[in-house]
Amino acid sequence: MDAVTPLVRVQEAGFDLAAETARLSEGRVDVGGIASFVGVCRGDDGLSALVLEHYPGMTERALTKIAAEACARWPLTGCTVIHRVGRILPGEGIVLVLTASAHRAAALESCAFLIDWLKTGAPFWKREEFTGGGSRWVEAKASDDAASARWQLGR
Amino acid sequence: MDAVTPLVRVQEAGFDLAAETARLSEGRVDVGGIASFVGVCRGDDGLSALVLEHYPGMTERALTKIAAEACARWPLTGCTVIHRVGRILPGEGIVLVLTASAHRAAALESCAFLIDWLKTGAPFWKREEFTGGGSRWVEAKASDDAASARWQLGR
Amino acid sequence: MKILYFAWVRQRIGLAEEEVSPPAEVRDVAGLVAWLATRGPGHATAFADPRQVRAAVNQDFAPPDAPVAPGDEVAFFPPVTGG
Amino acid sequence: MKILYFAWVRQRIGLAEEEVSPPAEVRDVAGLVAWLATRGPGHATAFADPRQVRAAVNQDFAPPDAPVAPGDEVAFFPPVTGG
Repeated sequence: MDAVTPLVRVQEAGFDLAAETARLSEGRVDVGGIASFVGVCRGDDGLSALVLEHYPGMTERALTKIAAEACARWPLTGCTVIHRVGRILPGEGIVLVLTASAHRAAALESCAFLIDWLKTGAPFWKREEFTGGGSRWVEAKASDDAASARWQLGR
Repeated sequence: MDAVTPLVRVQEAGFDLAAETARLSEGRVDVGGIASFVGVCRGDDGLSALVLEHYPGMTERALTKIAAEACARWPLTGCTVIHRVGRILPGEGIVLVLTASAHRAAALESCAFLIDWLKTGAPFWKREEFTGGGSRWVEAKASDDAASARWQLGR
Repeated sequence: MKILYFAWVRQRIGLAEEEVSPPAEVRDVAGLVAWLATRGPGHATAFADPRQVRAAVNQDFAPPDAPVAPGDEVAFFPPVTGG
Repeated sequence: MKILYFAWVRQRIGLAEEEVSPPAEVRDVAGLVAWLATRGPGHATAFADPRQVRAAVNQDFAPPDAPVAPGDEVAFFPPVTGG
């Protein structure tokens, strides 16, 4: 199998699930399954928008590294990670992970691996804005933060 | 949470991943993630087409039952299963599973559950046609068949 | 009793479905298989190795000892290969 | 040394980045935090509870004892919440 070069993008614009999926299967006959996960901005509790900040440079590097690791761990024929930054409205997609493989298990497992990692290892920060005005930074979930607690700067 | 009615279809036509994904999130603000799996027709080893046969009536019943079970096991906001029958060309989608939930783990796990079940519990049969002429019925994989061996009619 | 055949079971028998009236001693799926296998060379070939065949009674997967009765819809087919 | 701040660390300090020249005794991330916290009330607030802050040195996550040197790019931010 040829080495796979993952497609990694951090962008303000929305993404096109159908186009990104087609990119992983068009013109080739070795793809048996494509798994995807789209993280969507919820709008409950009066949320009017999410504003996502990232660390230009480090974020792209971190995403590229983890996508390459997924390609090394599973026999993927393609891998796409697109994470939006900036202002995102309820119902809009925040993040897209796509993995393609000859075999369904490889696609499904690597997709779950990537989205789990994105929650704990990628330098993104979410701020919630509310319809009544005001905003607050989203706090890391205890479960997610446990994975990064070893990096905390004080005891 | 309102009871979810899964969308189940068995059809000859192709499916539209983007439209089906939009259907699960449009007009609602409680969807946090949408997982999908698209099974794609491979074209290796000289395969020119897959021809899929099903058991009209039983197949739809079986799909509806398993989709309802997924909705009962996980807190889904939506669930779509579309399986094609008839003649399918390499690169075309065979099956689409989509699951939406407020939480990513529910969407990812239920999507994997449904596609695994489709391989072993849904009355579909694949015949491979080859570029050189000729065709053969696909045999169940040993791993998949183990799940159905209890139904075999002789010892 | 309505009998349906799918995939290579259908091809070997040469029929997609047939109406049959098995004798009264045919009471379960295994008995029905043994009786159907006597109806012709195609039937005999299709059921030559019953381990390769699966059944459904009234659209539910059914083991060899599942009862069958007049009015039932019984289907025979290979292990499924969808998804 | 180039220092970057993100999310509420940036907001509390009131800067997205700054160039600093810490004294020679600042040799690791923890030492840099202690020194930066003295630069003003915003800095003091941002670093009041260092357990809530994470760091990266030259774009890799870094623990408190990670060395820092002139020319490094060091970033401070809350635990990440992407995906």
